Order: sequence, then structure tokens, then C-alpha cells
Amino acid sequence: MPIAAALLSVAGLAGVAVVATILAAQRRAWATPIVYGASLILAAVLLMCGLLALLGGSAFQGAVHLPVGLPWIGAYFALDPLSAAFLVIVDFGAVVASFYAIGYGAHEEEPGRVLPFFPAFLAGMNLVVLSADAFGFLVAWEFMSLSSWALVMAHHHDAENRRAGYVYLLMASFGTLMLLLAFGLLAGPDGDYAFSAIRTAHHVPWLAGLVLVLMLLGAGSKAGLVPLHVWLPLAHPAAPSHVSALMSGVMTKVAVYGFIRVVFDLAGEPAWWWAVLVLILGSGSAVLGVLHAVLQRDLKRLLAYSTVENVGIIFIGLGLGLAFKTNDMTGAAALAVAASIFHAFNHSLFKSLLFFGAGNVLTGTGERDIEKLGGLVHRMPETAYLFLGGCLAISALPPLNGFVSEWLILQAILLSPDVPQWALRFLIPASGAMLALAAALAAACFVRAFGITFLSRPRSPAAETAHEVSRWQIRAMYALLIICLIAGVFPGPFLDALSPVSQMLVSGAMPKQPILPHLSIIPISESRSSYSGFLVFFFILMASWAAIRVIHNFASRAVRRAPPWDCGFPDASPVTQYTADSFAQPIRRVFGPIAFRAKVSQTMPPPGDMAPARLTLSLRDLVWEFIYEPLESVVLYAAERLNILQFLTIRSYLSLVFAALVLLLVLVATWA
Amino acid sequence: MERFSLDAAHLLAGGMVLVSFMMLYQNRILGLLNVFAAHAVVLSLSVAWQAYVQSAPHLFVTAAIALILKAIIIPVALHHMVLRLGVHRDIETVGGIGPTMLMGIGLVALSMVVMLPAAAEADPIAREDLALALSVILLGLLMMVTRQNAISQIVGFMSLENGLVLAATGARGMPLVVEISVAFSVLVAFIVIGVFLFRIRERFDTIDTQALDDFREGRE
Amino acid sequence: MSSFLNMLPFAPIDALLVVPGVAALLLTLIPQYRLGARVNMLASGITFLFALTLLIERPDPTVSFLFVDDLNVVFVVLGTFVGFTTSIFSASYIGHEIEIGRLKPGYIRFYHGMYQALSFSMNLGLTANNVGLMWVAVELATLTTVLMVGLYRTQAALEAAWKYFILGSVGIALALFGTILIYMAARPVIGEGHDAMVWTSLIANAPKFSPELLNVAFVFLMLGYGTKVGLAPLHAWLPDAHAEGPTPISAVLSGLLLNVALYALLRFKMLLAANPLAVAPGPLLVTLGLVSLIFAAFMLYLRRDIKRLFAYSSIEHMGLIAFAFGMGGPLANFAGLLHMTMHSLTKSAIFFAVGQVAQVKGTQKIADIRGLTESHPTLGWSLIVGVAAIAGLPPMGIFTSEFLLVSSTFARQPLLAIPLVIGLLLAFGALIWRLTGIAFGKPSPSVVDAGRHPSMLPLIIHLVLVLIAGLYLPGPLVAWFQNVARMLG
Amino acid sequence: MGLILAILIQGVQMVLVLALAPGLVGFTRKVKARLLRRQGPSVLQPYRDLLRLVRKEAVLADNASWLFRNAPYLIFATTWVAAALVPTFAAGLHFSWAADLIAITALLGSARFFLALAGMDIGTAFGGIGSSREMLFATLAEPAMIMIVFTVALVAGSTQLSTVAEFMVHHSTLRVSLGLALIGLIIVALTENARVPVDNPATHLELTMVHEAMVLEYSGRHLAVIELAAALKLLLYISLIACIFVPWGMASQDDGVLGMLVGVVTWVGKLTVGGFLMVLFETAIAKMRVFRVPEFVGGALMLGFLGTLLLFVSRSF
Repeated sequence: MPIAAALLSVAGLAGVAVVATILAAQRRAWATPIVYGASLILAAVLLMCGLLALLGGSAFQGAVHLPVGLPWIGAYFALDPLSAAFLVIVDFGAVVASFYAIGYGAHEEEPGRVLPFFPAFLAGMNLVVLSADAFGFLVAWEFMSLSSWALVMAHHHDAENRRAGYVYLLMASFGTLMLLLAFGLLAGPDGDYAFSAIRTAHHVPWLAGLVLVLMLLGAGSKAGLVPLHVWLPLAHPAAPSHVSALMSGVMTKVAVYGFIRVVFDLAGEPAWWWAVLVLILGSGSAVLGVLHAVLQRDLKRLLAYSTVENVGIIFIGLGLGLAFKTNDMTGAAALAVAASIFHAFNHSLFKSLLFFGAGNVLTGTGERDIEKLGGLVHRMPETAYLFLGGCLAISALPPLNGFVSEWLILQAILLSPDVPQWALRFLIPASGAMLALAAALAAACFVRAFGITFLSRPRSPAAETAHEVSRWQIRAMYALLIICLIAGVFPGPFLDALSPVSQMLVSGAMPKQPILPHLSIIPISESRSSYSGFLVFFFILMASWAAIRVIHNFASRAVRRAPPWDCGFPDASPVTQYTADSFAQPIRRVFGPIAFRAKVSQTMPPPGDMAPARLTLSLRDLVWEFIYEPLESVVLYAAERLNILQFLTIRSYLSLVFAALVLLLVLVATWA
Repeated sequence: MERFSLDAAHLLAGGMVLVSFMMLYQNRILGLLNVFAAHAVVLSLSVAWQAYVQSAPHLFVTAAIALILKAIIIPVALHHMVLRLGVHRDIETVGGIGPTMLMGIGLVALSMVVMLPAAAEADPIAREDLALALSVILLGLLMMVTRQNAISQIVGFMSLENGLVLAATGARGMPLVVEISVAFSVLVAFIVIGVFLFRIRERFDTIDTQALDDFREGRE
Repeated sequence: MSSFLNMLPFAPIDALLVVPGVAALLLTLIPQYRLGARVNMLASGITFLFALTLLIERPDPTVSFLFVDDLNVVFVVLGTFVGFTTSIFSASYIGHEIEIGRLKPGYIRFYHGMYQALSFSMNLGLTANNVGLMWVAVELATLTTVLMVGLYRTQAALEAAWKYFILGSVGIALALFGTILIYMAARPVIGEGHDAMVWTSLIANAPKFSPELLNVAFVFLMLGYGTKVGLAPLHAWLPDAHAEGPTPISAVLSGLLLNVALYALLRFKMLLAANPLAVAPGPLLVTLGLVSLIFAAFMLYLRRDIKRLFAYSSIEHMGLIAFAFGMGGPLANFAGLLHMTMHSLTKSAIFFAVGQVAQVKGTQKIADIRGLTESHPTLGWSLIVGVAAIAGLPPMGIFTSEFLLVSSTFARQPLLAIPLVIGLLLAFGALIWRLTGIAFGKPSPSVVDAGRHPSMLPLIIHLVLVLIAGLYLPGPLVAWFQNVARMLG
Repeated sequence: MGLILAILIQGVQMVLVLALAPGLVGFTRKVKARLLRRQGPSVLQPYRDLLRLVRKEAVLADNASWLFRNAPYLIFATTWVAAALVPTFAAGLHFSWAADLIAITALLGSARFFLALAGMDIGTAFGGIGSSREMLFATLAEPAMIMIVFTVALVAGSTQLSTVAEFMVHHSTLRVSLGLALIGLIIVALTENARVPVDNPATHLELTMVHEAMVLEYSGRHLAVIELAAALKLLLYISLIACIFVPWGMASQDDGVLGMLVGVVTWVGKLTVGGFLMVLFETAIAKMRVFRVPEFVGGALMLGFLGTLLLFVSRSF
């Protein structure tokens, strides 16, 4: 019974957390491998449970009811196709992260602040996916936030990190309250919090709509939808890299799970305008996220912003799913939902891969600012391969997996002219354009990231003296890259595995993917469109192999090393290279004025004046400016005003009491 | 006889309200103390009358306490204190005497409006008594709110408490009245002692509560 | 067990008063600090045990002034428990205070005596079957706490005590007038004399009382006892009293005294709720609750004194509880009771922690307390757990009650839930902001080396209890709470 | 038997595109020279250049990495595969369903990705300029291409080029959306192939070049492979336009050898015409400033989006 095994191993993770606390208190050196090894094993068990429940059919699914949690309701846990799928996503990430951490954790200067919370974090995420009642769900959800907050605060001497942790926890609790309200609506006044009960209950349309909005606020703030994404680029870089990988690659998916669970499974029949909201938020996040990413100098922050982009893409897919579901286009809905869940899976893979790469760079050079890096391809060759693979995947380039899922979403968009609602007819192509734009910008962003970090010449001593990292870290990344390749080359089985999920959510499924002929995938029908990652991969290999062979055999293979040509400029110094900022400059110049109110101003001294010329650039984060800063100032202003009440004289306090008394007496007199 | 007892009770209660107004009118501490003593005397008379009318001997104890403690000991003590602490003799009021008097009248009206319909079923003595007692209480509170010096605030509090005792004795057959009045006397004694015990004289140049609060501005 | 109870010279319910009373007298005679502390602990422990026996066997309400029912036994057990753990904490805390000479040994007799007197008066207030008696008890509790708040004899302490005293006495006076009115309302129905002030008969006859009189009475009672509960705008005494008194007293104030006043308020609410013609007390409580919640939440932002910070958070939570009981209904009342219990445990635990923090860092200024998790890991992390709990984060018990409260409120009255959620978020933001500064960053210098600070035992016990409650509530407890919730209507 | 034949035909196409690509480039150069009243090199000149380059030794910068050495082959391979998947002389080839138009676009995207990286590898200023500008153009050209694909796919009901071609042959009508798509596609093609007005393949003034700047450090066989890839790309785009908008004369899977021959001839004809028109356009206008280009390409994006939108509004556009 996988569910029982899963719950047991979650409990095991909690136990590991406790043990880790004790070990950390005693500052044992060998604690690190032990803790990560244990979490690896338990996560692997959970992964198995997920796979069994997903592939093994209903025989391996099931529900459990424990007498803990909310009294008179207890805690329900269930393992259905949806939760199984996300259990797989979560725990694959968890396994690899634990493996990576065995190597990476050795460099941790304060293991005592990481070890106890890592397994707790894993336990929290798994519990969210497993729990099947509102209370358990929220407890697990907030526990997940709390433990990851502790991990963000691991390096607390840095004021930046403290701020990051604060913003993160605040946003998390905002999200939780929104979810709480949503569940309150779903459960109704007499508080029937079990999912099974909610599912069967009938929900008034406008109420369900309110639930959707609350879910967008609640789950969206955790997943990082614009404009609720602000905590994400702060918190993800602050945590240790293997945790950043989990937060960015996996935790956001848990949020997506929460959204799908409530909106597709619990809230009843969707209305067509739901899709409008979701599509707008999704495409907005996709483009804004990647635009921010292109301009970042901090490698991990860049990755965090690209997470915002990918979450946006996932939500575009979900929005399409809603649009099709309302119009009973089950086939299309199945395609859209499957595509977005598949993209969630893919993103969890390559985002973890990239964060691990960033972690390697951090351990190898101690630098996160790409302006100070460069030339690492020579000093850290393996990290370079692997990071390049991640870049290709996330830029949606064939034959890797990122392309497949985005291709499927585009195919889903092509089905949508049959949607009757006009708003959607205008919106869906627009979000398609946004998606394409985001993909192209992502390519630019990762050319920049890889090129500046790994290629060209070192820009700082740290980069010159970089060293390759431990085998654990490298092997973990190889595992991820291989899965990325497999998912890109043989996507068919993955999509088949998702069909029970779409069956459950939209009561429809994609056509069974033919394993033969030629391992191609077919979203709707062969005549419409098909794609065979295998053939493309094979052709590319063959073509390049053939080219190399032919040229080397029938022409020269001689090589001469020489100083760079560089149009004849002799040995230019590394500072003459293109920097990250200068690489991004054209894109900033084109998109900046709209997205960031970018302003560039030069001060050019008159000829003969020795003063240096200055170029000043101002970028404004409009979300902060127009949403968060006003809020903050309002709160502080109110606090200032009210604070006077702390300094009154006894007499004035008495007069407050007196006033209250007279007021109430008058009320009573008039009421009577 | 019944009629007369009623009128007498009302007369005494009304007398207390009147004396409360006189207290509001005072702008000299020593004068205030004397008026307060009068207030206590009227109270003890009214309590005694209630004891007689209700033929509840234990109320005489309350009356005695009122007379001895409130009409004699405390005023004298405060008098003594004013002289010893060298409190400046006149009372700073908030917003002048006149407006306070007007507010007082408004409060009396309010208490009538509130109590008379409310206590309809209760027997007439209790009813008028309650209304008057409530106005005494409100006037006492008003005094605490509108007077700056600690002494006058204490006096205000004690007049408030007189009103309570009046109400309690007015409630026919209410148990624990004596205990409560004793407890209250303890409370009042505490306040008076507090002024000594907390050595407010030593710590502050004045027992004006404004100055008391000056200490906190710097701290918080 | 019950037979054993019968063998006792006095009923356990009387013991709740006898033990502390005797102990109070005894302690005023014991000059040695250590012995006094031990006796104090012992007495509180015994009181707690007797309180526990009430769960098994209850006296017949008609025989004495005292009575026990489902409602007040919750308060009694909780109160005596917190009193006991606090006495353990206070033993080591006061010891340290004497060593650093902040407290003169002469005051110790007084302190311990007052401690027992306080628990005496609170038990009396909780178990009294008579409105007047309850009133006297609450007044007594006020006086004792006033004296303890002024214990340090600093200008600040005296001034806080004075303020507390004046405001408290006015509150008391108002409460008394309300009590008299209740009697007046009861007399025509029940008849003169003692019976007209006895809870049991009052509740029974409440429907026949004159509604107008009840309304006026409730106004006075709510303001009177509300002052003790610390609801805004009657709260003014609370922050300073918490901040300037010795920390055990802050713990007792937040953990017990507020509950006692709340208990009185609940009783009278039941009285009014029983009378169909009287104003519904719910809306008044809900309004005061929301005002206190949001006001306190804003006040949290600019606090500089750590104890005052948590005092304001007590106001906030009292507001929440008042809101819950004001909403009424099985879910909200359950949430209110649970929240009250959890708040007592958590807040006293926080004050235990804060007391130690103030001692090791030698200051109460938040700005001067930094990096606690580094300099004192155990203390720092338990403070984090405590604050996380008080801020309503799972898996701690307060989350459960807030979950029930918010979700049920939103399902019933969405418009009321909005200010509720805003208030919660505001308070959360302020608390976490402060916590981040206190617990993390470069540690500030400590005046005492880590080994010297008082025992962590009570703190740990409380937090563990809160944690367990967050994950699992035993069936009997739940059934019992639900029963009480039904009583409250 | 049929299978073998099909694979054979596919192979023929792959070889054919490879063989014709340099010819096309040579042809365009020739035409251009003539239009400028110059004699110009022979049409076969590109073949000679390639052979010469291939025979030379490759000179690598000291700090060139493995990526720099392998990028040319990857660029070539992806481009070639993409070119092989576009129906040229015959539709419905055996492997045509291995990738649809979106996949072809993405394949070209990967080629560009590697090219841009290669440009940055050595760490010279010019490589950086080239890569950054190339990626800027791509950020607009790619979505434009996707939008055009949408337009076509919505008309033809498929993203498979063979299906599209067949559809166009059988029920082709004049459609607004297709007109928009055509203009958009031409703009994209000019951008992608670094032609005037976006970039000038002939220039060697560093600051004006984009494509040339990226390959500045290449020499010998590496350069040859990249040049060949560029030629393939040009051929690909012209035959793409041809296959979508003028699919007539294209043989289908089951035609005999004769049909195939006809197809080849018509295809070559289309290529010459297309190449000629392109050169005509190029000589008619001047190169624009780098920061005018986004507006130019953005125009293509707008056109493609407009076409899609029209089709969403009504299928009859």
C-alpha cells in the first residue's frame, strides 16, 4: 500500500530532522553525509510510492484516515493520480538534491542551521501533496514555508538574507491566509474540511469564482506569479544552493499542485472568465519574469527570475485547460493540462540542474556575480557541459525536454479558435505570442548566462583560480541531464503516464502515444502535428558525425593555436570583453522603457576636460513601486499616528474610558 | 409614612448629586476636601436612612464607615498631606469650570434617560436612587477626567465610590453590601496610602499626573 | 480516587482557596529566599493537583459559595497549571535578580506572599458562585498585582503601577455598578437576598429579567471587566504593567489574570444571551475585539521594549478571543476556548524566554538584543518557536484555533473576516520583523555567560504542550470544549 | 520496398539541399554584382571557397574551448536537419512528420544558440557585439515566426509542412491572413539570413556586422562549415516560402521518378526566382541602424499576430 509507505517515510523524514537537530547541537562532522543520505533513501522510497501509484493504476492508490490534526475531522491522506504525479516531481527533485548535498554540504560553514531543516522541508512538501483535508493541507503548506524560511535564514549574518527571509515569510503567511479563506468558503459554515466532502458539496458559481481569485492569490504567491513574485528572487538566492534548487524547482510545483487540486478538482465547474484571469497572470509572469532575468548579474537571482517565467508558462497551460474544460473540449483540455504538468516536471529537472551548476560555481569560485566570472569552461569543464545542457533545455531547444512541453502548449493554443467566448479568442493568441516571446528571451538570457560565466576570459582572480567540485555534485547533475535528454527524446511514455491525471481532472485524455513507429508524439491527430524527438536527435548526431568524419578524412584535420585575431588588435585585456550588462544592453534598450521605465543618461565632459564621462542607468521595479512600497508606507504611517496612544497621561486614558462609557450608555438609551 | 420615607430618600440622594456639582465647582483643593467631607456626610445620612427604612441594621455599619473614614479620616489625612507636600493650592482644570458644569448637567440627564425606563419594574425607591447614584458616579468620573491634580482625582474617585455605595444600599436586601463597602474603603485607603507609599512626593516635584507621565516619553 | 478525596478534611474546591491562603500567610514569615521559593512552588503544585481532582469529582453547587461547572473548570485547571510552572520559573528568575542586586532580599517575603494571595484571589474569582464574591476576588487580584508591578521601586515601575491602579480601580467601580444592576434585575424575579446573586439561579431565571436593566448592566460590566481583559480602548494599563513588573508577573498577568476577567465577561454574556429581549452581546464583543486586534497590531510596529512588545501582542490575542466569543456558534466558541488556552501557555512561555533574554543580555531594549540563536541557541530557538506559535504558524496550537476562527467567520460573515485577516497579517508582519532582529544577525554582547540563566524546564513544557495541541487534541478534551462551546451558545 | 524507396527519396532531398545551397549563394552574388553593373564572381565561386577553406589548417585562438571547436558542426547539423525536413521538390516525404514547422524554427534556434555562444568563447569585443545583437534580433524574429506558423496552421489545420503544402495546392484562395503572413515571413527570412537591410553579408566594417562578427575568429574548415550552414539556411527559407505560398508543381510521395524530376525542376525554378527577388530588394534599399532593426522585425511580429487574430475572429480571413 504505497500511501502507508509514503506516510511512514514522511514520518521518517521528520525523525531525521529531530536526529539532525541533536547531531547539529553536538557539532558532529559526520552528521552531514548521514542526514543527507537518510533523506535520500526516504525520498527514494517516496518516489517509488509515487511511481507505483501513477503507473500501477488504482490498485496502488488509496486513502488513509488518521485521528490526528483537526479534532472531529481527523487527518485524511490520499494518493490519487494527481498527487502521485506531483509526488514524483517532488521526490525526484528531493532525491537528486540530497545526493548533490552530500558533496555540497561539506562546504557549509554552519551545518547546524541547514541539516535539521532540510529533511523537515522535504517532509512538509510531501505532506502537502499527500494530505486530503483542508487543515492538514494548510498545516503542511505552512510548515513547508516555515522550514524553508529557516533554510533561507541559514546565512543570517548578511542583512540582505535577513530581509529576504522576512519578506518571504510575510508573503508566505499572506498566501496561507488566502488559502485559508478559500477553504473556508469551500467548507461552508459548518466546517466540513475533508476534500472528499468538499468535492461532493455543491458550490455557488460566484463563490467558486471567489475561491479561484483567492487561490490565485494564495497559490500564486507561493508559485511566484507576478505581482506576488517579489519574495522569490530575494529568497531563492539566499538559501544554500541545493535548497534553492528545491525551492525553485520543486516548491513552486507544490504551489501549482495546490492550485490544480482546488481549481480543477474541488471548486466544481469552472466559468469561462476564470481562464481569462489565469491566462493574463500567466503570460504576464512569463514575459516579465524573463525580462528581469535577462538583466540580472547575480547568477542565482537570474535563475530565480527565470522560475517566475516558467511558472507563468505553466499557468498559461492551466488557463488553456480551464478554457477548454468550460467548453467541454475534453481532448484539448487534456492536452493543455498534460502539457503544463509535463512542463512542471521538466522545469523541476532543468531548474535544479541549473541551480546545482550555480552552486558548483559558488563553491568553485565563491562568486555569484557573473561580471566577476568567465572562462570557467577551462577550469570547471564538467560543470560547464552540464550547465550548458541545462541552458539548452530551459531555452526550449530541441531535442531536449523543455522544447517538448512548450511545443505541446503551442499545439493546445492552435486548438482554441473553437472556443466560443470572444474574450478568450482575443486573449489566447495574445498569450501564445507572449509565450513565444518569453521563449526567445529565455534563449537570449541563457546565452548571456552561460557565455559570460563559462566562456570568454576570466574577469577576476576568483575566476582564474576556480576548481572543479566534488564527484557527488557532478554525478547528481549528470543524472538530471540524462533525464532531461530522455524526456526530450522519448516524451511518449511520460505523456502516457500523465493520462490518468488528465482523466481525473478534465475527464479526457490525450491519445495513447505510439511507441512505434519512430517514437513520435501526437497531441491530437497525426495529420495535425507530430514530433519525434528521437529522430531529430538521431539526425543531428548523424549529421554532425558525418560532417566531422568527411572533413577529417578527406580534408585537413590540422590545427594551429595562435593569439586571437580580434581584427588585429594585439592582446586586448579581459576588460575589453563584452560584460553581462553590455550584452543585455540592446534588449534593455528595446524592452526596458516599457517594462522598467529604464532611463540612461550620459554626462560627457567638454573636450579637453580631464573629468571622466559618466553613464548612469536607472531601472525601476514597478511592482515594488506601485504595490508594496505604498502598502509599507501606509502601515508605518498608521503606526506612527497610533503610537501617540502609548504616551498619553492617565487622565487622558481615563477620558477614553469615560467616552466609551458615555457612548455606550447613549447607544443603550437610544436602542431601548 | 411610606410616601415620606420615599421623599426623604430622594432628598438625600438628590443632595448628593448637588454636592457633586459643588465639588465640580470648587477650584481650591482645601475647599474641595471640605465639600467632599460634606458629600460623605450626606452619603452616610442616606445610607442610615436606608438602613432604617429597610430595617436592615447591617447597613448602619456601612453608614458608620462612610462617616468615620470618608467624612473625617481621609479628608483630614489629605488636608494634612496637602500641607505637608506643599501642593499648590488651586486646581488646574481642563476646559474650565463652566463647561464641566454643563457637561455634568448633560450626564445627569443621560443617567435619568438610561435608568428610569430601565428600572421600571424595580420599586420606586430603588429606581430614583439608581438614577441619582448613576449621576453621582458619572459626575465623579467627570471630575477625574477634567481635573489635573492627583488629589482632586482621588477625591473624584471617592465621590464616584460614594455613588456606588448609594446604589448598593438603595438596592433592597442586597447581600455583601457591607463587605463591598469595606473592600472599597480598603481600595480608597490604598490610593491615599499609595501617594505616600510610592513616595510620589520624593520622586516627583508635583503629584500632578502630567508630570508623572513625563517619565515615559523619554523611555519608550 | 473519589473515596480518597472524601477522606480529605476539606473538599478539593475549598483547597483551591485554603492552600494558597495558608501559603500566603506562611510565606510572609519566611525570610530565606530559597526556602520561600520552594514553599511557593510546593503550594502552587498542590493547588494544581487539587484543581486536577475537580476533573474527576465536582462539589454540589447548592452547598457553598463556590461551584464548578464545565466552563470554569477549564479556567481553573489552566490557571493553576500556569501558576505552578510560573512559580518554577520565578524561583530561578528572582534568584538571579537578587544576585545582580536589582531586587532587595527584603521584598522577597512580600513577593511570595503576594504571589500566593494572587492565586488565591484568582481561584476565588473563578469558582465563586456569587456575582458579588467574584467582584471582590477580582478586585483583590488587581490590588495584589498592582503591588507586584511596583516591586522594583523604579520610577518607571511605580508609575506603571500607579497607572494600573487608577485605571483598574475605575474599572472595578464600573463593574460593581453593573453587578448591582444585575442584582436589581434579578431581585423582582428571584426575590431579595443572597439567591439573587448566585450564578446558578441567575442563569436559570435570566429569561425573566428586565432586558433594559440587563443592557445597562452589561455596558458597565463590559467596560469594568473589559478593562481587566485589556481590550482597547481600555487597555492602557496593560503594556506598562507587563513591561515594568518582574517577568514572572508579566507571565501571570498575560497567562491568568486576563483570563479571569475574560471568564467574568463570558459569564455575563451567557446571562444576556439567555434573555431574548436584551441586546445581543455578540456585536459589542466583536467590535471591541476587532478594534483591539487592529489597534494592537499597529502598535506592535514601533515598540522598542521587548516585554511591552509582547504585552501588546496579548492585547491583540485578547481581541481575537473576544471576537471569537462574540461571533458565537459551536465552531467560533470552540476556537475561542482553544485560542485562550493556547495563548495562556504560549504567552507565558514567551515571557519565560523573554525574562531570560533580558537577564543574559542585560537589557529589555529590542535594538540591543541581536543574534540570540548564535549566542544562546536553545533560548533563541525556543523564543523563535514561541513567537512562531503566537504569530499563528503551524504546527502549533494557535494555528488550529485561528484556522477554525477565520474559516468559519469567512463562511458566515465574509465582511467581518476581512478586517480579521488584515489584523492578523499586520501583527504577523510586526512580530516576525522584531523576531528577525532579535534572533538573527551578529550577536550582541551578553552580560551573563550562557550557563547562568534560569532553568528552561517550564518554557520547554509549555512549548511542547502547544506543539502537541497543534497536531493532536485528545478526544475527551475536545468533547469537553465542545460541551462548553454549546454552553456559551 | 516502398520504405526503402521513401528513405531513398528523403536521402536524395538531404543531399540535394546540401548540394544546391552554395549554388544559390553564388547565384545571388552574381545577380547582385550584375545589378550593380559589376562582372562578379562565377556562380560556382562559393564551392571553390568552401573547398579551399576545408583544405586549410584551422587556426584556433589560444583560449578557444571545446565548445568553439564543436559549435560549427552542431550549427551545421541542426541547420541541415531543419533544411532536410522542409518539403522541397516533394511533399509527404518519409521523415517529414519527424518535426513540424515549430520544431524547424526551434532547430534553427539551437543553431543560433551555438553560434552566439561560439561568438563569445574567445572573449573579444567583436564576438560579444555580434552575439548580443544576434540574440536581440532573435527575441523578435522567433515569436514573429511562431505567429506566422500559427496563421498558416490555422488556415491549413496543421503545422506539418507536407499537410500544409497539400492543403495549399488543393484549396488555396487569396486570404488576408496569408498575405500578412507572407510579408512577415519575408522580413523574418531577411533577418535570419543576415541580409540587407538588417545586416550586410559583404561588409567587413566590424561595428556594422552581426553575423560576421560572431564568426570573426573562425578559420579553415570551421569557417567553411559555418558558411555552408548559412547557405543552407538561405535555401531553407526560400524553399519554405515556396512550399507554403507557391506549392504548385511539388511532387507527392507516390509520384513516379518523372513526377519527382518535375518537382526538382520547379523547385530549382522557385529558388532562382526567390533569390533574384531577394537580391532585387537588397540592392533597392540601404542597411538600417541596429536599433531600427527591432522596429523592422517587430513589424513582422505584429503582422503575424494580426494574421492569427484575424483567424481567431473568423476562419474566413
